[in-house]
Amino acid sequence: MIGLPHFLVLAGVLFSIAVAGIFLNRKNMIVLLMCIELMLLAVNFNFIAFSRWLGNLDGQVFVFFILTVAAAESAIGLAILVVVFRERRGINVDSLDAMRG
Amino acid sequence: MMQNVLLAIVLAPLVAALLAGLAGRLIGRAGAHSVTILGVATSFVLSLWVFKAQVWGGAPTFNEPVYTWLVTDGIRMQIGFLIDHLTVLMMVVVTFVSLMVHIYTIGYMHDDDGYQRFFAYISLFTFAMLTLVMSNNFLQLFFGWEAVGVVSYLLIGFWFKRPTAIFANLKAFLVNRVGDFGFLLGIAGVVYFTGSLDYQTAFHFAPLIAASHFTLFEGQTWNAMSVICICLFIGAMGKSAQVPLHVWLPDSMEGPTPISALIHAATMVTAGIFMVARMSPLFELSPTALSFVIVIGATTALFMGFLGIVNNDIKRVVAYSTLSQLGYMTVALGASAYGAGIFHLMTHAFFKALLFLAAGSVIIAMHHEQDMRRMGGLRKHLPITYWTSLIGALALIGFPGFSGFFSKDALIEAVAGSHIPGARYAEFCVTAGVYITALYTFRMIFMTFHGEERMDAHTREHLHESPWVVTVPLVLLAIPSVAIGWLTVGPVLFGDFFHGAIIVHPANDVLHEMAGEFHGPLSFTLRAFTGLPIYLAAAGVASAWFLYLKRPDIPATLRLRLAPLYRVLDNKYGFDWVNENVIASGSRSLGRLFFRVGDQFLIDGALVNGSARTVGWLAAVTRHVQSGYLYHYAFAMIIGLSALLAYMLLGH
Amino acid sequence: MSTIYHWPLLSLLTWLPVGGGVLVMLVGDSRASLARWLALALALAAFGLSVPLYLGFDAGSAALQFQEHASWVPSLHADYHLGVDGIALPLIMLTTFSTVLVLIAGWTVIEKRPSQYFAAFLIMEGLMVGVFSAADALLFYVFWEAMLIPMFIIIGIWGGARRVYATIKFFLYTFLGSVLMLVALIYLYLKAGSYDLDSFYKLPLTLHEQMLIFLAFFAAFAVKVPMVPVHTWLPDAHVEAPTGGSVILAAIMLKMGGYGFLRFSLPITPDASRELDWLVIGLSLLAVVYIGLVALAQTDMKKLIAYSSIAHMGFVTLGCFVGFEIVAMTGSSQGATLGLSGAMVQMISHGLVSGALFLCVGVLYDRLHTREIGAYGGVINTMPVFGAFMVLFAMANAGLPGTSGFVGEFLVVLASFRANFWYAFLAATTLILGAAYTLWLVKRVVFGEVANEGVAGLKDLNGREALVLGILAVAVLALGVYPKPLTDVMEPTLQHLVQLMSVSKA
Amino acid sequence: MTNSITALDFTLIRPEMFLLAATCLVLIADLFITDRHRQLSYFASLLTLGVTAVLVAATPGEPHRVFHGMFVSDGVARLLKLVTCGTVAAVFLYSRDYLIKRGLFRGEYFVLALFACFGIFIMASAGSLLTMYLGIELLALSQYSLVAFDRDSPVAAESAMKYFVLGAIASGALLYGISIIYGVTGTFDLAELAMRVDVIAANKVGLLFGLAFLMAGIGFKFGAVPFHMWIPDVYHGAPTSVTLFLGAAPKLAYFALALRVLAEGLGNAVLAWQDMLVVLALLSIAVGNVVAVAQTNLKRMLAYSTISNVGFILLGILAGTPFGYRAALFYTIAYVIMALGSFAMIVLLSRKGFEADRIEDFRGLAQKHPWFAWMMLFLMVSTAGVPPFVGFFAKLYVIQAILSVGLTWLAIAAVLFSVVGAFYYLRIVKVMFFDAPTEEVTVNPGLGIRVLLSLNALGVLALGIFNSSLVETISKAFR
Repeated sequence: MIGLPHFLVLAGVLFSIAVAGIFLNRKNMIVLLMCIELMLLAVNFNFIAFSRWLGNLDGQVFVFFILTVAAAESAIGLAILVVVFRERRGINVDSLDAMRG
Repeated sequence: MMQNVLLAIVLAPLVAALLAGLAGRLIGRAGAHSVTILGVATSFVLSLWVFKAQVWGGAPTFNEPVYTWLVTDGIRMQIGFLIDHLTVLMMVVVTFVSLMVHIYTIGYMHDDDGYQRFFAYISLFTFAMLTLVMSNNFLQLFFGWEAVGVVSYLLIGFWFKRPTAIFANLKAFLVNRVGDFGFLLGIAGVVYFTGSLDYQTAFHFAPLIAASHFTLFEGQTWNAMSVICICLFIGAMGKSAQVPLHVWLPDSMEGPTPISALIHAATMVTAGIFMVARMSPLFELSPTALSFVIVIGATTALFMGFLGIVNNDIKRVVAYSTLSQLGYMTVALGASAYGAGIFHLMTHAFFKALLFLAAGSVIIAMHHEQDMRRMGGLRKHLPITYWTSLIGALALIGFPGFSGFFSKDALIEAVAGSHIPGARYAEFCVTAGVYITALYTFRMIFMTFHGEERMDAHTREHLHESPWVVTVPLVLLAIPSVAIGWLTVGPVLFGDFFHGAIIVHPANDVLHEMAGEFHGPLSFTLRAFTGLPIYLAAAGVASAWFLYLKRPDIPATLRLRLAPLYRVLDNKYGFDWVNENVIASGSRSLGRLFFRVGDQFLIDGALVNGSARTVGWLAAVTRHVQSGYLYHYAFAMIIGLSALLAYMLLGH
Repeated sequence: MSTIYHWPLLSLLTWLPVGGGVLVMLVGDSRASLARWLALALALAAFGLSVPLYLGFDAGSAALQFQEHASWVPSLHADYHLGVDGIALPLIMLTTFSTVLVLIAGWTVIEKRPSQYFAAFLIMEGLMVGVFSAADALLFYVFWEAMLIPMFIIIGIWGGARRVYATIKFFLYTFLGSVLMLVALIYLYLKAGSYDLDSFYKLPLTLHEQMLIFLAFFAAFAVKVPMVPVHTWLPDAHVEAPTGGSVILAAIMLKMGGYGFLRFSLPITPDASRELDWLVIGLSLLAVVYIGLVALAQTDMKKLIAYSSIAHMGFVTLGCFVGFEIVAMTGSSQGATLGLSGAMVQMISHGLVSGALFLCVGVLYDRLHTREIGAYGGVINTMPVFGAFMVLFAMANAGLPGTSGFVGEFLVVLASFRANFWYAFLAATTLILGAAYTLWLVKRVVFGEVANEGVAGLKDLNGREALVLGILAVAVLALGVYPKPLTDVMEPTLQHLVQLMSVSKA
Repeated sequence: MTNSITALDFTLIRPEMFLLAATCLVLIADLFITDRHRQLSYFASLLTLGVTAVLVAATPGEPHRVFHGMFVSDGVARLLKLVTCGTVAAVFLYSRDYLIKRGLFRGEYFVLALFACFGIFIMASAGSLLTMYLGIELLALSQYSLVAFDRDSPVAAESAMKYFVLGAIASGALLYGISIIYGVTGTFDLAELAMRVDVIAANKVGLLFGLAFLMAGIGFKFGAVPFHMWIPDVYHGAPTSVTLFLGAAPKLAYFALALRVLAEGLGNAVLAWQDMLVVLALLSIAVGNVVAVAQTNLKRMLAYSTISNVGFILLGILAGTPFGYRAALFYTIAYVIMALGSFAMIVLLSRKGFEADRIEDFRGLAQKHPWFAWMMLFLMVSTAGVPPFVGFFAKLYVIQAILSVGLTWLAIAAVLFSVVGAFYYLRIVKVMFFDAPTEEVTVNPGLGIRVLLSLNALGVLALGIFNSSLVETISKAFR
């Protein structure tokens, strides 16, 4: 029987993969955007699982909002990516090191 | 009435000093000396009037405040006058010698640029000395005490271009400050036990103090009176140049000669003696302190005399003589013969001022040459100076009938009669001292006035007797040097002259015992021939004659034979060496060490700049964490998040 | 004329200089002469206003007088509450007095941004009066800290070669001490429910609390006084500050430390003060001896005087705390007031004397642009009037009776003898050490043959300099010969303070 | 709480409705305006803010929960919104010349800022975690865009990317936390949450787990250590006019976030989050102050200064008492004013092709322009916490708040680090007053910016001396 804990663990694992992806990946900024999406998805899993478990629809409503915001977020992310590419001719994560200290 | 007169006595020299000092350029040289002489003369005349009123007029002791200095914590600190027989004696001596010195200065400082300044200083000194002796409380005493010290500082350094002079005045002030350090503690002790600075109250509570004890070191209790009196006496040791605080006095001869006479012979240096006599109600209650006093005094009296024998500077010889004589006075105080001490103080003031002024006269004639080895035979050229010097010398060695004879003989006898611990040592010292005194005194007379003329030709041509402003004071001082002892020995020493101003414990009262055998000055003089001192003095004069006139080669031989001893004397027992190389330079090195190690290295270097550096270092290191890489930032966030999680879940 | 006593004198004394300072700054450097005269007029007005403060002061009362009370931060019960008592009054007088002299002393000497210079001193004057007249702890703290800014600027702009190091050190040192005091004040407020000082006095506190509060206060005041070992900012600040800055630092800023001990530590934490008096007394005596020796080693005139200031301020702290030992030793508080009056007089006197000495150094510095002792010698040959002043102030610094320098030291020594012979013994060493470093300085600088061409070319004091030094000389002597007008004003307040000190709050 | 939506509900959100509508209008209108008339967008934006402020002022101060509790209208929200309007307007006024000179005077700037402003409004009035999330994202997305809005600046693009990625992680963490809390309590409504999280529930592992994530999110928004890494880079990289915005207005929103979620929603779990905040606050104060010492770029230095000041704001919040929240709000407002002035000084000294953002660019300012040197001095010493400036009182209140809950050691540590902080503020003063000017220092000739900056700096002084007016306002808002 697949119960709440399974969903929570799955969400946790997804979240962790997303986070790990962000700081392990040093090449491609697109991957960062993907990781962020993954992270939000993990959260969505949580919300839906809890919503079912609690018998309360609020969580699922929240997910809708998250999905919408995630879309906007991706758009802005990509826009910034374009700007970065314009300036640097590349989307290497390592290249973002002009400011430090 | 009385109070106004007293105020006039004190303030006249002050006003004169201010006029001469601040408006010196305005009133000119003549104006400066006129106004100061007028000021001091006023004081002198009024002092005589007060003396008369007190001694013959039977006026009661005057003890009243002038104004309240401050009141705090129930202690009323006042400025005021205590006029009794001790005070009036001092006032007359001080103003008289000061007046003589003022007049003498007109001649001595004739060519000096600092003419007005000099008069301002000596007038200021007179003011300070009068405040000191006329005080009725410890505060004013200390005021005067330090004020005379300052004027002395200014006068020793009068010729401020001379490196030796400004070295000497600094030294004088600092050594005096060591004494004042003790003095201040003594005063603090008095206030502690009596809650007042007034003599009257302090004396009233004296038995109470004597019955008190306090702990200086763990487990050791001291008699309060002994501590206080020794502290006070340390002050006297500084001012009256007692071993080991005597080192400043010979150096003070760097100052112009008139002040050597006034300050460093007749008045200021005797302030310590006066003070102890004033405090007799306290000292009498502490045998320990008296023993301390007598031993210090005896040591000074004998050992400073030795130094007079080897010195060739005419003023320094007189200075060592002064040291030795101050030792005599101190011994008298220690023997509870305060009267004898004060009596010797008075006679010494006259004849020692005379000797100094005479030496000054010689120095003028010699164009500021002070080395006796380049003098000799001056008797012909400076007759008045010679004869007055001779009178001073005879008084100093105690030639029967002269003033010094009475005071010194009485003093020696009193010491012989004393039974306090240390009295025997003192008796030996003062008796042996008589021989030494005679030896160095006549060595000086012979080397200066007799024998062959050793000065260069140029000086010899210009030798002439000093002007009248110089010689008149010599003569005027010579008169009391001869006669004052004869006139006053009876009342001052054995009579009830002091009238309660000096209090002596009956058990210690040697003068009272001696008074029984006193039958007038003549018999006193005659009786002296039965004692040892007079023969010692004669032997001293004879030795001087033999060694310095008859066989001048012997001293040189002796010097070679007794080289180690001579070296000890020539180095003044090494006091100066220790002071300069151990104390002074030690303090400076210690200061430098503290500054470098404590302030600069530890506090500033390690603590202050160290913590600043640590922050800077920390900042430089921490900013490297901000690497600029996105994944490091993300990593930091994740670490932070994990830490929060761990803390949350494990902590609760 | 009597109506003047109903004016808000303290507010005027605080805000007239502050507002005037802003005005002077707005006048600008292009009209420097106008700025100068305006500043002097304001400073004189402030001094003039402080005179009725003294004349109208009821010397028989320990209560705060000339009180002004207005609401300020109602939510904190922190009020705009001013008032003077016998402790504050002399210090306020000293402040207004010194400011006038400092302005005259800097008259034409300051060429760089003169209007800002004068403005800074005026503003500082107002803030310092504020410190001494605040009867509300928060108001006090505001003035206390705000004063750092003008001083920081003064040292930093018009200072010597290492001015930046010195001024930052000065600021951070004092700031560090002060913030700890702030924590203590807030703590007290939380307990008392008001920032009014009187409510602090009445507040019962356990010994443990008192200890912590005392240490926090100590951090602030000990730095300001300054006491060994947190004194090292002072020599640097003094050396680098312009003459006027050194004078104000020495004359008034250091007094705030002493004032703080009297106003805060003793009455608010009497039990902790009693418990920890050994610390303060020990450090004070250390200041006298250790700093006295360190002063001997100095080769810079200002540094030497700075160290001498530390040693002299040791007497202030000694006088403040020796009362506790007196009670412990003799069982009666007789003598405690003596120590406190000694401390107070010492503060006033030190303000005059060290200020004067810094002015003397300033006179030389303006001419030869060096403070090295070795660069001088025989100054008296070319500057006799200056030499006379220098010797006088040096003597006062060495505590000569008849000058103000003696009074405080004398009283403190008398008081400390009551506590312990050795306290008095160590304190009295200042007679020797103080004379040694001061007169040795005089010997090397003033006396002797003309040392070099620089000295040979020196011009004696001009009228302005002579005026300033002359006024100070008169003040120093007057206070030395007749200190009663000063001590009378303080006496009831100090006795009241002794009462506060001797009642346990724990 | 009623279940129906009434007219009152709409009355209370009038400002928001207007702001949104007006912003959209400006957005559309701007498309049709030529560069020559771009001023119109600028004035329209200012007008928008002005009218919004009036509308905000007209809302009643009493607390109302409307739209099923999604939206809260109360005194605090009103105060925050008013200050926001003022701040954003000031940002616009300061930025105009700067933007014109750099060819950045475009409608997007104003529109994005207005959207961000709208986000702040939403956060200030959030009654549920959902509204809060929407507000956060609206604000955050606008800010990401603002940072990147100078398309020709490589550093701006870099900092935008960093901000975006890290911000997304923070959003993720925040959401994850919200989801857990939702799972434990079953509600997003903050008032409801407050009731469900009683003292016993506060210690449930699940809640604590969620709380830790939530805290990471909040910490990131504030820029508390160790979630602070974006702050220096973003402040540094963004155009100064954007930094001006980032440094000031959003702090108000983050205060609202902390207040609404922690104080109101999770007030009963105070012991749980207090400890965490102690760590974050202390680390922020320490790291911020220490690392700032090593900076040579003024914008970076101010960024680190922000971090340390955030630590102080958190101190007020972590006290967990009504006084603490008020103190934190006081601190926030004071800080906003000071930060506004400090960044505006950079704008003031910048000219075409020259960004006065290095500390040495301020050299000798006191000789060239004494007035502005003094203004900067006011701002710096105020931020350092020296009385009588407002920054001192801000610190005073915050420290009083933590002392009143017995955290004496924390108070001592905080003030000691503020001494370290004083060093770098003094360094600015030192550079301005004690150093000789090396090259021509010029001041923007615009009268408006000069007057506004002077008012800003003098306000720091006035608000310090008469701080009780602000205190009263805040107290009233909380009532």
